[in-house]
Amino acid sequence: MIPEEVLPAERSWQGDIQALALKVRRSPMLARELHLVYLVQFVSERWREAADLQTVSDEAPVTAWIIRRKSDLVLPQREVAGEDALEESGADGTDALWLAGAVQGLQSVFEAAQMYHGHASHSGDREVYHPVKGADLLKLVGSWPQLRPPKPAIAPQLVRDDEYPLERRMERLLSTLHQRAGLVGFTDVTGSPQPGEVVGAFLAVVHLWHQNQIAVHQDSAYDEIWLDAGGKRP
Amino acid sequence: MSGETDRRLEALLFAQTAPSSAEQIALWLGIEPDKVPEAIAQLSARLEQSGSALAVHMAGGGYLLSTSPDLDSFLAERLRLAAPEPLSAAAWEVLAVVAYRQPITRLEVEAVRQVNSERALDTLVNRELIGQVGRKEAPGRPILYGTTPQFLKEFGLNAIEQLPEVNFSSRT
Amino acid sequence: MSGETDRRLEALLFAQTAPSSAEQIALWLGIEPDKVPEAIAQLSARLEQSGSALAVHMAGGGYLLSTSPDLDSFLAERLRLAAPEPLSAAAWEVLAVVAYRQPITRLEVEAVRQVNSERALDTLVNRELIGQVGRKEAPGRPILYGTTPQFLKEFGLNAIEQLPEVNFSSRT
Repeated sequence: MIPEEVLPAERSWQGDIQALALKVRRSPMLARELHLVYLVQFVSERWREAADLQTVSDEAPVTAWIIRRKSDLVLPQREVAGEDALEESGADGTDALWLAGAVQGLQSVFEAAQMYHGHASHSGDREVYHPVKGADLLKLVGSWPQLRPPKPAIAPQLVRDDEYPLERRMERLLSTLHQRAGLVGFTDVTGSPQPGEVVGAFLAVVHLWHQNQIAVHQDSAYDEIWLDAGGKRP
Repeated sequence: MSGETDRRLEALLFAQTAPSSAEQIALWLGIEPDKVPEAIAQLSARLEQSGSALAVHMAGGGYLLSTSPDLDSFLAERLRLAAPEPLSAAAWEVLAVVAYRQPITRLEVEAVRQVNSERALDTLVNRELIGQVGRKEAPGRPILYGTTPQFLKEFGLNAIEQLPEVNFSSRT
Repeated sequence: MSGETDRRLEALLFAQTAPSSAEQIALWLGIEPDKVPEAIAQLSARLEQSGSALAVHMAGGGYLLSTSPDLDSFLAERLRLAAPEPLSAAAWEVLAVVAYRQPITRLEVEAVRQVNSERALDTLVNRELIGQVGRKEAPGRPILYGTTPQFLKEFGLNAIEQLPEVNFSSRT
């Protein structure tokens, strides 16, 4: 479970990433207070422990989104790298001049607005339901998106059953590891270098690791992945 | 005590969410802690004389700016009244799609609208007009959205089947 | 306008952390919406005359009780108020183009700036200062960007028309 300091202001979160994301959406400033280390730890543990990977499959991207929100709020907005100049398109100096004036105008408005400090609520805002202005069935029907360009049809593809299902890959991999004592490199067990084979072998490794049947080591990114079934032999 | 200290004290208390101790106030204003009660008294007197709705209260060993007690019942009654708020054009579109095609995932809404609809969906969830009604048995188990009882009430319907029939496919 | 309405208005605004619309205030006070500006003016006058640290500020199409702008530097220093993270020069430029030329596509923004602006647009969407407002009826149906209600709120504007006119010659 997550230590309480993750969410000093939001104790009601209780380890539900989706609920946390919704809160961050409602009040983006909440992202500032989050302790990302615990958040990432939490998600990794969830992924490791969940019986059904599908139930937690969307938590990692949602967490990544929350992290992005926080970094947008707390990291200084440095000059954007990769702002490549576009090819010359015959712009004159007018645009640059106008742009400088527009930025100046906008910044002066912003500075003036920042001089007002609002009242911090004592009791926490109670959620009050606001009715919809102009709620009307005709309006609803008329709101159906009018512009629907034809979507490019996706050509039908023949998908064949996998002749070598994951369960069998896992069995084969485990018995290979048991035959060879100690660490075995991932590249030794992949068989053919076909992408499909590598992906299949990798998925088998992930599932075996998930089931605590093997241990996995890697010294640094892109290094050989070492597999170890030691201590788990039947 | 100058009028400026008085205004500063009011602004400081206004910006706080919890009672502020005399020590804290003294530090902010650059005065001795034993002068704080005097500053508070002066602020209280000015608020009362000017017919302000606000007053300084002692709470939890500190000072708190809050509304006068005589306004409590008025506020409790009136703050519950919520004015209708408009929906954006995008939110209306998404609401129409969800109402007629529910249960529906975000990607399916976006397939109809051809534009990112995340924020509009969030708005509608926050406005309690749509809600999560389940998860689709598809990769990633995406959230399924549907309309809420509040939606029916808002549009004067008893059941979702009462939505007017419309043949949307003929409108492209 | 009675003194009691005036006090009630102050108390109602005090209880809010976000701007309140004229419609909402009218509903709370039980008056016509077109009488709201008058009530606000009366409250503002009373606050000013009594030497209050507070003032009514218009932002995002509504009214907000806040501290007077002249106390800004004092409060910022004493309370160490966290200022919003500043935007990069690139983001300011893109925001200016979108604010003044909305609705606008990425390519149109880039035509003004003469540099790739995708990342800056992304940042501004994440900060909720701009958002997708539709699609342009042009090949590829590119996304149209515009400013958000959050933008109006942060910039203390009631409508986008209140942006100052751009003065070309002042910077030459």
